[in-house]
Amino acid sequence: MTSNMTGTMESQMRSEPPMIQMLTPEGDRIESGEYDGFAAELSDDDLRGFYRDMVLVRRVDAEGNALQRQGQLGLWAPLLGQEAAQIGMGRALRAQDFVFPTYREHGLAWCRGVAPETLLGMYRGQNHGGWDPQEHRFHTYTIVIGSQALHATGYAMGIGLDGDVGTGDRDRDAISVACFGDGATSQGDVSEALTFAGAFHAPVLFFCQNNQWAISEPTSVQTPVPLYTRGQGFGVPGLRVDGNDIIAMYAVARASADNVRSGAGPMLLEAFTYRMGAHTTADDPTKYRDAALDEEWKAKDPIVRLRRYLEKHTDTPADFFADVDTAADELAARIREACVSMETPPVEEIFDSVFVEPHPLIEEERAEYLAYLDSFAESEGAH
Amino acid sequence: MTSNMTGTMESQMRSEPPMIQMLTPEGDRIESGEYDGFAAELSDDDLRGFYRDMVLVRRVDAEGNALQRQGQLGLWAPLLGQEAAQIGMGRALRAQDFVFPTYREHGLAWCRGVAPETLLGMYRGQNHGGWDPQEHRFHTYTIVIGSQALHATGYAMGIGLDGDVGTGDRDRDAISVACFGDGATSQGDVSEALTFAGAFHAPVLFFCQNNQWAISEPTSVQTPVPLYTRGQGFGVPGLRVDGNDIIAMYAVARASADNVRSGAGPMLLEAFTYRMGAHTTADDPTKYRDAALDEEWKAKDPIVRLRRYLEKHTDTPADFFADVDTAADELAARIREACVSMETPPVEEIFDSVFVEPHPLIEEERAEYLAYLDSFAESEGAH
Amino acid sequence: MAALPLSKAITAGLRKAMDDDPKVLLIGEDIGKLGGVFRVTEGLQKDFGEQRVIDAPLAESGIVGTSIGMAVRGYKPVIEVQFDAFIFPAYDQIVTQLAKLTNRTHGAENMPIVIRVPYGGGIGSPEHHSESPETVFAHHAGLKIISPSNAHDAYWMIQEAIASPDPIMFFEPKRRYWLRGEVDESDPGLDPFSARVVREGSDVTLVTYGPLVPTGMDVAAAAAEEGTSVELIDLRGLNPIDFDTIEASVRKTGRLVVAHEAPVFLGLGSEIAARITERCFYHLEAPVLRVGGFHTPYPGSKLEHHYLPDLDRIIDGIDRALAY
Amino acid sequence: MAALPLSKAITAGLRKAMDDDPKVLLIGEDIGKLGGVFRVTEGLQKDFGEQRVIDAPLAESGIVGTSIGMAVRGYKPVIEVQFDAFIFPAYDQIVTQLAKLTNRTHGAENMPIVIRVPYGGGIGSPEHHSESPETVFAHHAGLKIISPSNAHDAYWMIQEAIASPDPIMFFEPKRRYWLRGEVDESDPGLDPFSARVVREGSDVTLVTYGPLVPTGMDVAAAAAEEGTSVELIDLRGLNPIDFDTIEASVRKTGRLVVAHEAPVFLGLGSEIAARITERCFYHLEAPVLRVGGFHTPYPGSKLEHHYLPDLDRIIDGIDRALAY
Ligand SMILES: Cc1ncc(C[n+]2csc(CCOP(=O)(O)OP(=O)(O)O)c2C)c(N)n1
Ligand SMILES: Cc1ncc(C[n+]2csc(CCOP(=O)(O)OP(=O)(O)O)c2C)c(N)n1
Ligand SMILES: [Mg+2]
Ligand SMILES: [Mg+2]
Repeated sequence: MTSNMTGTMESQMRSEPPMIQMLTPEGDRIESGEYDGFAAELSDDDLRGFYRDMVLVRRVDAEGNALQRQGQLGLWAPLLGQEAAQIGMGRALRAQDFVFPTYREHGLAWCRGVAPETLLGMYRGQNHGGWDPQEHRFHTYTIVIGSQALHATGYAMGIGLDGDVGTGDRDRDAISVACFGDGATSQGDVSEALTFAGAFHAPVLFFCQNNQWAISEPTSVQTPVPLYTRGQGFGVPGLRVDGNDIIAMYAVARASADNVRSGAGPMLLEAFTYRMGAHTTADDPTKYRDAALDEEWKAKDPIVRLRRYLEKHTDTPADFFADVDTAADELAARIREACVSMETPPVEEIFDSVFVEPHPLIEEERAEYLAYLDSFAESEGAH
Repeated sequence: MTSNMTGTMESQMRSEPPMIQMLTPEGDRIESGEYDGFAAELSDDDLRGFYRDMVLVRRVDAEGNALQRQGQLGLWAPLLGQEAAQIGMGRALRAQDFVFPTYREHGLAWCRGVAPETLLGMYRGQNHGGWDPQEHRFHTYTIVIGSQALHATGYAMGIGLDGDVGTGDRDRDAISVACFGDGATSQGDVSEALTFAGAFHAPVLFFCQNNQWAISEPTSVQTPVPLYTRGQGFGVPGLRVDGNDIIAMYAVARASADNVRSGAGPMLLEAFTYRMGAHTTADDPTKYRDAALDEEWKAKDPIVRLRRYLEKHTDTPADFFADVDTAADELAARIREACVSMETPPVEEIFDSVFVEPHPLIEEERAEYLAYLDSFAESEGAH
Repeated sequence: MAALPLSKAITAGLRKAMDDDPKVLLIGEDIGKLGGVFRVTEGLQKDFGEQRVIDAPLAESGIVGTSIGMAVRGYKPVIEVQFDAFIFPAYDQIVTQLAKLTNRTHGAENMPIVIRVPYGGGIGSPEHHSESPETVFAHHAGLKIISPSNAHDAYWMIQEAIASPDPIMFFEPKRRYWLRGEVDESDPGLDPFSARVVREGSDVTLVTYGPLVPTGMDVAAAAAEEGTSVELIDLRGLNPIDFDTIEASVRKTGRLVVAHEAPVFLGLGSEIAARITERCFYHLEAPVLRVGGFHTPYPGSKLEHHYLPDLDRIIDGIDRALAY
Repeated sequence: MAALPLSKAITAGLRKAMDDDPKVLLIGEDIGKLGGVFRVTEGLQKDFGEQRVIDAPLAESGIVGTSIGMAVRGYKPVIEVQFDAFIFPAYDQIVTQLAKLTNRTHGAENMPIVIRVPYGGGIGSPEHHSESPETVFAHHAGLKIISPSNAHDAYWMIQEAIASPDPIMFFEPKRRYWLRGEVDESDPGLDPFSARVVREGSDVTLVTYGPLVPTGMDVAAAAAEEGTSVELIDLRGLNPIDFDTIEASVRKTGRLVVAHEAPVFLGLGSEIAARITERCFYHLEAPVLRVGGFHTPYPGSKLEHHYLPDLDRIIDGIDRALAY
């Protein structure tokens, strides 16, 4: 009986799942049929722009780590290794799209115009967010795993209700992007998001960055089958892309976004990548993973790969790379300066904007607490 | 790009999904390749047994409706139309298996030896359960949609930990059965159950009775693709069976249960059936569904179908059917009698078995409330 | 408007809110053709279409989570949860997302979402259909909670909830759905967070809300016959709680009994008792007494009349307060 | 045993329980090789194997729900929830299933499951990592809740929790994980639901639990210097609460302050205030005062010292109580 019953499944599990790659780790282009059109649209300048983006966000990331070590941040969640996945996706989106990130989306934040300093502020404990999601069309970082997948889906349902999908007007048709990790796929909320997306044919692009780890757990703890297949039983087709290959990431993200935008329904993109650093600055990966694996993935570094391409196959001048590094240094200095000079917010902020309209208990507690603080000031004054 | 990207999905959605059927609505056997072996094991007596089971549980069900109308029950959830799905599954299981039901599993309860009166007691409001799950290897009815899928999965993980799977010993190897409806598939808990089952290769058989309705919502509200595909992206292969065909139900359930029992991992069985009655006695299906559809499914009635087969293709004597009807009448009388003579439980039960070990607040509340009740008795006595 | 059952007053309020604001939409299980299991949304899908009265997949977390996303897009979703205990699968989205997004975004994002929850017992239902979970939501900052006890309030408070830019949980006393009352369409009366003194009295204050307000009226009437003057307060707002109105009453009566169907242990009564004792320490002639559900699971319906505070138990509470 | 950090006392307790009973297993996120984000399960997978120390998929409802199923199969799962607020996705399984199955089956089914929850603030974490959600679980019948404040209790109480046939939520004061204390392996001392009088006093009773017990000790010491004699009680059991011990103390001191990190509004302090006021109405010289979190989301870590009750705020509460 097994043949009929588990046939598809077994073949799916046994064979290597198809992964779309357009740029080899050695920096050479490979053909990819239907996606080549989108890659062809990319000028060498565009690619240099991608390179610059990746280097800069990697530097932001390094600075985040350093500032945490110096006690300037409470925590930092590094994106190291996921630059291509995020910049590729970020640059494939249009202004009217709306991204719902996790806590590690510094590359996407970059593309959506959220200043790195703002991200640092949140990790410093100044606040829990600090940017206007509507201004950037980039929602707040979401820490509770998987929650944002539903928000993205609801937003996409709203796009549908507004009729802003499938009109053919590229400045009007919009999508939402639901970002989540490999670990997050196990959360009920992510599955419910697939359910609603499928049921309402919502223009949402599920963007799973499979960085192989959920803190210490390898993806095999979450699933025995490739994650790009997760949506199939919900009516959400999936693709796996080499997440360390920015050309493939961009091209497939563009193709997928356009497909969703056209009204074809939701899709799931699995970016197959690697968390090269620790989960967060509080984590110690040596406890649970092999240095050999880290080395293996180091050879697939997304930035090195694009640099090789630029060096081998374009006439990018050598000082371009030096300039980018200088820009990175400047950026690093700027955000370090911004970080250390952040002032602790006034205590009143605790009581602010819990609600839009006033709440008497909060007002009462605010008044009492401020009076209490004042009593110290007074008694100190009295001394 | 759509071809590559959504090809499988589209074909899956467009073509009629494969459904295993072995007995036509007209009562004729059709071949089914790999499952015929299990059907062949069924003697005519076995089939008559199935017929009897189905008629009796249908009568239990009718009695449930009637007793509710008479005010004897607070509510009843009819299984009308799902007899073959449940008896087929129930008879395919072995003593050591463990079933985790919803609130509509009267046919499975029957197979697991839970007295119909006990089910009535719960719907009467005597209690919330009333049987020992271990005695019947049949868990309590679960009302919160989807919860029990996780319990079944955890139980199956326990089977795995005990090594009671894949040993080849048919009296030892066990499975658990997670029952749920089409609507339930949308709940995060059901997806998480698929996740854990896949990740732990747990011997759980997911048994989805797709009766086309979740109260007033047709299955299309839950999913754009057939439900038997739901598990694929979790590593849980699926099959769709004609749930009104008891031969196919039994054969495929046997095959699937044996497969899971052998250590092949979890599976999902979708019984394609129809809720011929109301959702519960509190429901009014005329508000939301076409009488024509009801008629269409009436022609596929599972009991009529098997009766036709027995009449056409076996030498079942006419008085067999009459005897079954008499047995049904007797059963109905018995449970009616049992129901109306149920005594209201003593008030102390409210405070009983909240915990195994005592809880002082509950003891205090018990004492206070009983004293309060006594005060009435006293004051009444005083008059 | 003629006298309406409480449930139909909500229907009328929903209809009015949908007429007034095209961004208002309803989402929930079985709220379309069926009109909801309590028929509160009856007729609305027919009139407003499937895009504004949305039958959702059977997943409460999904309903709340997608509603949050729709709110980000500018919509004002009104969610129907089918029964009290079925809100728990959505607990996480409610308390970690819905309740906190305004704060997380420093007010840049509003969450004008209403969650309608039919609650309470007394209708002979099986498990999970009779609970009163308001307390656990009230404890979390970021949610406002209101509960009407009559048709007029139901009609207005649902509209005020929908108009609010803040997330509001709207607890509907399901066993009073059929209770008829006049609705004055011209005047909402009190704002939804103010408690109402339903009946003035001088001996003892009785605070309750939702399904027990009619019971409280019977209690006050019965007590009056025995010569006890009960001041009955209908809380209406469960978070914030209008402590000023309670305090004013207790300063007058010196005694307070709080009654609710929710368990006494850590029920709203505990907060009211604690805070009113603080505010009225020198005015209280007796400790604040509470009458409510037991610290047990809600029992089978054959026993629920023991669990639910009724006229006798509340009068017993009042007698105990007066005995001090 | 030498002095152990509180976290390692839990590790030792877990190890002992696993040695004693082969049905005990641990399940949670990152508890295997990593040993949990707080290293509480460090070394246990190595010693007991992957079948008894189970790294689970990232799904809290799944972890609790499958643990229930394993309990039905005869196992005794001990769940680690990674941080306080990540328990909410499991809320439904905890309150509608775990808490109720014993009752639903009239005791035929036991639920010997322990849920370990590191809780509370003060460690400079981002959102969701510093909350104190004990109240919302305490309100539901069917769960027992305990919280140790020192290494000795941590060692014993985790074992007692595991040995219990009832579901126990075990709240671990995460900012005290590194607090060292002697563990007496020969004598557990009080049962886990009894409160402990940590320091006797006569002017005012201070009740607290978990992370604030060390703070309470500082408070008592500081107050003593100012001439105020504080009786400090460590609650230990959060449900049931040992009201007898508190009552006895308050009958002596006449004043009670309750402190916890959880929000004051509907926190455990509200129930303690209400019940002790009932029990000690004629003994109280002042209303029961509460010091705790605000009715706001837990703030960013730069502001958390304002949110968390500290020595000064608790002393202020004591002063206010004494001022009556
Ligand atoms: C509901 C919930 N449970 C647990 C956590 C703790 N936690 C934070 S990140 C993380 C791992 C997430 O892994 P993945 O989804 O793969 O994303 P990645 O961190 O690899 O980007 C966990 C368990 C959380 N934030 N939310
Ligand atoms: C969490 C939860 N939400 C809502 C309900 C109310 N409810 C009871 S049965 C039901 C429909 C279930 O449909 P399905 O899963 O298809 O099972 P069926 O009733 O058809 O057997 C609903 C919505 C519930 N019991 N639990
Ligand atoms: Mg990951
Ligand atoms: Mg159904």
